[in-house]
Amino acid sequence: MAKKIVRKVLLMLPVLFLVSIILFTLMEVLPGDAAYGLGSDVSDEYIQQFREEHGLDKPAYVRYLDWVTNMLKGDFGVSLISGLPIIDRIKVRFPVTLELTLLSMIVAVVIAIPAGILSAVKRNTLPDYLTSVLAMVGVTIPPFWLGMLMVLLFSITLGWLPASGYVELTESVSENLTRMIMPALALGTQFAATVTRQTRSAFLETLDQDYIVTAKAKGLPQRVVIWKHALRNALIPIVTTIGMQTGRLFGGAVVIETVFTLPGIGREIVNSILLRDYPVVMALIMIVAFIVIVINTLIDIIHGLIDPRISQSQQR
Amino acid sequence: MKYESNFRKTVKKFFRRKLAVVGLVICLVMLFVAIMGPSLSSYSPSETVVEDRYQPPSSVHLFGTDDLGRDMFARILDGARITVAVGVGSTCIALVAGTLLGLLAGFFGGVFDTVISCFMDALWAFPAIILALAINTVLGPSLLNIFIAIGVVYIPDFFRIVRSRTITIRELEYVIGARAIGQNSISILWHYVLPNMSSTLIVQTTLCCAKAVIAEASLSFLGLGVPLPMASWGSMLKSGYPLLERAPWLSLFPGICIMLLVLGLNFLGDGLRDALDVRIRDD
Amino acid sequence: MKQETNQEYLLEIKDLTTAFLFDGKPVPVTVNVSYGIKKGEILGIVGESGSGKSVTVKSVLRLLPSPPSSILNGEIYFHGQNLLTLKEKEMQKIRGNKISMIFQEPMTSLNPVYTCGNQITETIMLHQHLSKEEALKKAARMLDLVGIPAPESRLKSYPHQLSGGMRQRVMIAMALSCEPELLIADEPTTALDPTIQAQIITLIKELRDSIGLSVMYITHDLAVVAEICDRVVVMYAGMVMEIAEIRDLFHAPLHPYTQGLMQAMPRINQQSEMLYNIPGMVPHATQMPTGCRFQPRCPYATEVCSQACPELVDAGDGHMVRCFHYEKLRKERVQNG
Amino acid sequence: MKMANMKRALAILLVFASLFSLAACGSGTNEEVLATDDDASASVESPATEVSAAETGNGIKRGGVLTVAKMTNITSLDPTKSSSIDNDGFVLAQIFETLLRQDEEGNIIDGLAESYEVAEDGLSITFKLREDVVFHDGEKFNAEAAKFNLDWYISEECGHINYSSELTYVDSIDLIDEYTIRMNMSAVDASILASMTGLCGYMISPKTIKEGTIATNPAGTGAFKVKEYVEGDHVTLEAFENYYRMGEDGKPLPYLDEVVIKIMTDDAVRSANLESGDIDGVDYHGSTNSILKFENKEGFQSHTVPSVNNYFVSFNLNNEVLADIRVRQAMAYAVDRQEFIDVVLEGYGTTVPFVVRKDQWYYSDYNPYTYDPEKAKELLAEAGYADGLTVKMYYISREPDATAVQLIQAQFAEVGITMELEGMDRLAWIDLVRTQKSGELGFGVLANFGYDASRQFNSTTYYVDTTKATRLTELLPKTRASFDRDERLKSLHEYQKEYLDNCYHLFVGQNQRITSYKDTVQNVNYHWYAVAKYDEVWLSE
Repeated sequence: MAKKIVRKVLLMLPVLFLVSIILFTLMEVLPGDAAYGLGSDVSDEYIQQFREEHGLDKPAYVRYLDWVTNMLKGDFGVSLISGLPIIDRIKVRFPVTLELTLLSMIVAVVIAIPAGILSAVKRNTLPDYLTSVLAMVGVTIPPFWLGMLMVLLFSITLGWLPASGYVELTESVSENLTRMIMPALALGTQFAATVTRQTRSAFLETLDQDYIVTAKAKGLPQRVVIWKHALRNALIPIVTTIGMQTGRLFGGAVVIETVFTLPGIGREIVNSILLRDYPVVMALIMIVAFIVIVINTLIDIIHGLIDPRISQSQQR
Repeated sequence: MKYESNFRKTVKKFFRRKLAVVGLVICLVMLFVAIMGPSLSSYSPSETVVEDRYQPPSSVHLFGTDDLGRDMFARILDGARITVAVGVGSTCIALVAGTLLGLLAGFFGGVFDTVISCFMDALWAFPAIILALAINTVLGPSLLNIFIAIGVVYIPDFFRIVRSRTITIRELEYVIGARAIGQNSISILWHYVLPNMSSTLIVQTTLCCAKAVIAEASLSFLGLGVPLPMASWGSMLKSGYPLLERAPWLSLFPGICIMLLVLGLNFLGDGLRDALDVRIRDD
Repeated sequence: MKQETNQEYLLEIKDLTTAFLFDGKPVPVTVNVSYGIKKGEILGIVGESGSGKSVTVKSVLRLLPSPPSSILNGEIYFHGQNLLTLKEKEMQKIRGNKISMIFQEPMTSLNPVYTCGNQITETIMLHQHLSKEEALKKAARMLDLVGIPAPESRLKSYPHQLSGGMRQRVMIAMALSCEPELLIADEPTTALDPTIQAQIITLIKELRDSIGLSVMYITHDLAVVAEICDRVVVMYAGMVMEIAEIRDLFHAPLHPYTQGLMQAMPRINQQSEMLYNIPGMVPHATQMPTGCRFQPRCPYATEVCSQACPELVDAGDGHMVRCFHYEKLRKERVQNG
Repeated sequence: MKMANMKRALAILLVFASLFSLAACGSGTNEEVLATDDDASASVESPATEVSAAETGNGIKRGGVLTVAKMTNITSLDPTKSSSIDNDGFVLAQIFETLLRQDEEGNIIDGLAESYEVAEDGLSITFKLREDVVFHDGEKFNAEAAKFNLDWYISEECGHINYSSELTYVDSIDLIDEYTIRMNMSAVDASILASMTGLCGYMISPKTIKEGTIATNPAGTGAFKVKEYVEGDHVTLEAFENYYRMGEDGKPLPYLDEVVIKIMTDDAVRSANLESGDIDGVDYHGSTNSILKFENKEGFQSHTVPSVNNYFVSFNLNNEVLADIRVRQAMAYAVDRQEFIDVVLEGYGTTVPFVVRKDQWYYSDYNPYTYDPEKAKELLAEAGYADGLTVKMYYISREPDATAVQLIQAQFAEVGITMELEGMDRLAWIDLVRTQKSGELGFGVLANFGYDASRQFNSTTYYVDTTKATRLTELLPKTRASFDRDERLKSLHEYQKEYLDNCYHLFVGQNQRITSYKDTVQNVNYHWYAVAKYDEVWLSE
């Protein structure tokens, strides 16, 4: 098992390297220049000075090498536009996106998996229809629209929840949570819907297996048959879906952070791309990519733990 | 039991599922609307009539009019063409590229496989919207570029599925048998491996169309969806939002259309998955 | 249908009719199945696939999922209790404890993600309330009993690490871990190759002799029946056609279907190239013929066979048969020896 | 099994219906907002109610937090790092103060300098500074501090081209006494006084300049100091206890405890937050939809921000078709500017010939181009395009630009010009149109902060290839060459005439920036360069 984990971790490095290459070429090819980002009434001389000051006129591969060496030294560099170190921005923004994604994952998993199991076990009954309907709606509604409808309903019409803003968890838990409910639900809905549907089909398939009949023939109560024998086998495809979805979650966070004005990484990445502030874009996307890769590796490891067959056979 | 061709049995299984049929109907209607486009309505989608702006849905204007007095029903029809095109276009790109790479990587393995897999993992690690946003900005907004921008995001999905299926199929006897009788690799892939995963691919394609439609809507929320004179349902959704109080129909109708299309695609996808899955008995 | 005194039977099935849903309508798959098994007896249940033999035995432990399947009528008596009316809680106390079952596919009958030890001790602790250590010790003893080498280490291994034969032995160990009175074996050796098949059969026979286990052995293989069974129930198209001692079944089969089965079995010294097979196919549950269900394929079928369905009658010292012409057929066989 | 599916489909439709009825009814609560569209095109004069006169003396309540949302990202809290008023002026104006100020008519009045005196030859200006001013970090504001600031602005080390371009003619600063300094000029520059009321006039605490910590903890002399700054998200400002200006109740300004300025780039999100009460006001509305929403909405007040966006069409003079002035003029005649105001800006705008607002002292109504399609056709025929012409327009894919270009496309079609459209993201557009690399027409916007005429006119050359318009570069310095207003006016009008005659840009119209605040926000006024002043604002609840 350990050998497999080491191999997976080692594989992360080339992937991260490739991410940085793709990222850098994308930013290089973007038309327009960070200098213009400062404002439309910027004089030509200032643009020239700005380029020299930030070494933008150096050839691309030189800039890339500088960036990589700094990155390895842990120096995330400085934003082109504001000149402030990017690490401060990350310290403030990363916890927000992390909390948003974790919350929506928890909201999703805590709701989705039991709902999926319930509708699989009680197939073709009312709870089954209700869950499948909600899951279907969850998948079809575009997240940003769901968020905006929620703002319209809960903030404007009913006035129960604030429409924007963020309060650190350390400052006041209640304030933080009231501001995070809607974003977490808006982001989590699509995630929950997919996980529910996946859980339901995984469970239906598992309950058809022979070893479930054996378990029943051994006189085990229904509860044990489901929560011990069926769950662990069904978890394998469920965990894969959760893994695949987390990658998409960060993408979704970008939109939700804009709808609810949360100071997260997603929104900052969009702004920085539009302003061509490439050091910020590179730093933030590398972090997000790193997290997604770590999560994928974790998912593979969890796979190995759940399913002994995998740790033996060398399935990539 | 008289012998039924496998195809007819699948079709019969498909049509026994009510929801799958509903899904198929919705998709066919959407396709028809997309192909016919604004010609279905007497108004032209871009004709601005300043006097009758913000008219609620009436017999004259089925879906009301927008802030420039354009007939919403015509715009929805026009939007249908663009939204369906984005859904289908980007899915084709993802399908072709993902499947091709998946087959090659899965079948040949070795260094080629590791390199492509790393590249795909790298693409995968990018937050989806950001990749689409960056590609869209680089290539500049045009319909084709939107296809590419959204398509590239879903290539890893197809790649992973095709690759893992190819690895399992490659070990099966009849593939080894085919190789034994001197078939070259390409024809093996084409005749033996690909048909074997056709059912999963069909299901994945329908579901990917649904995801692409929603991805386009999110992109247009960030202001980088389909270039503005063109309006997909997603961009209508966004531009109609501030007017939700003043003219709710501007945002609600595109929203309902998107949800209906995605719903149809999902029902179709589920129906196909059950119908094509040999294991599921027809209870 | 008078039945002998049923105290003699350990378990008795009376007029069991189970149905499955086809296009939403329940269609009977087994009709008025009645037979019983004595203590310490190995009862063979023979029939082509689709004859309803495994549906019947699964109904004994009520393992069939309720939406598609349903029990229309009939009782199953075990120690005087009707299993069909027991509450689920009581039924769970019987399953794996008093009556246990092994299945056909060893590859998929064990849970792939738990060790064999875990799956065996689970039953022991459930029914015999032993502590983990004692359960493990007992499990090891059981594995040893079924002939698995190095039982302690085998407890820790996962099902996919064992061969088909090994897994079937683990299934048997698991089934017998709580000393059940009755073992239902649903085609346990079909999926195994002959050498392993022989070992499993001898194992079951030894268990029957050593711990007085009664076994319901379901198979379609007459050679196995000859090897292991005391008495045999022949089933066809969901109905019991003949019940006979092993000797009578092979030497004086009364029912034309049983005779057909006997002829279809290849003999070592058989000269003719063409193997005999019974013409036609088993009809689908929804297209059952009227009268005797075998009459379309029966060489001796007459008018009456297609009008009414014969009763299962006693043709002498417990040899039951469901055929109008068995008496006539028996005389002809005796004449031409 | 079949019945089950039917039940599932019905349940789905039920959920949809309930989801939308909730949303729809949610939106339809206040009926009177659905104003019919006739008053939308109300006359320009009173599109928004004027601010009620400040309550006198005792009515004022102190304390409270004002939360405001602004549209564009803050580039930096360091004035020398910021190059655009639009992005950062909104925040910097609350923290820093300038040497001089301007009143509504644009006359230069006192600021941190009580008075100023221009020498006879116009080559030196003496500033008499206030003696009761302190920086946020406790440093004293005196002549030495002022000299330090100005020396730094013109120094190589600060190198902020924007400053130096405005301060090109400033030679040196002399220290006269503890509260007097003299600025020596190498040439007469009338706009230096205006510069002293803008970015170049900000007085920053010398301590922070020396330590180079301006961006992280800026220290000015303004009514608020920085409490917290999360880049790209929000700035929290708190009242500066020993601010030298007094309020109506005799105690030091400001009345508010704190001001929170949030960045919300999305207009729909911003108006949702205003409606839900999460924010008390916005810098200005990003779309006419939001203006209409809050125009006469109960509980809100709207007023005009003294700053405008000038929408224009730029011409790439290197393109041989557009090099012909008749083609450019034909296009200028082909555009119906009033329809642009009515349709695209829904009445919230004015048709002006150039970039100057009607209320500014250097406004001139010299306008050679009115809507005249016939003349446009004649000119086109003259230029040899009688049977039509095809051009391509590049624009930024956002509102109102996208709607505007479609309108212009329709109007050009009437005179035989077929126009292809290509939208792109803002920086890609600037890169293309500004460097005149390729492309023919560009649709863009120039913000007019109006704090200095010459600087304002200078921005009209950003999207013109000045090598093809040398006359402009000669006229520009003249517009600032004399302190005498009438003389400046002459050269300013001359510049406008030269510009319009050569039709370097086609000016389509000006939209007023409209903002809305809750009724509880009293006494919002504006700095001369279009930025809200919160030092005299108080909350009635």
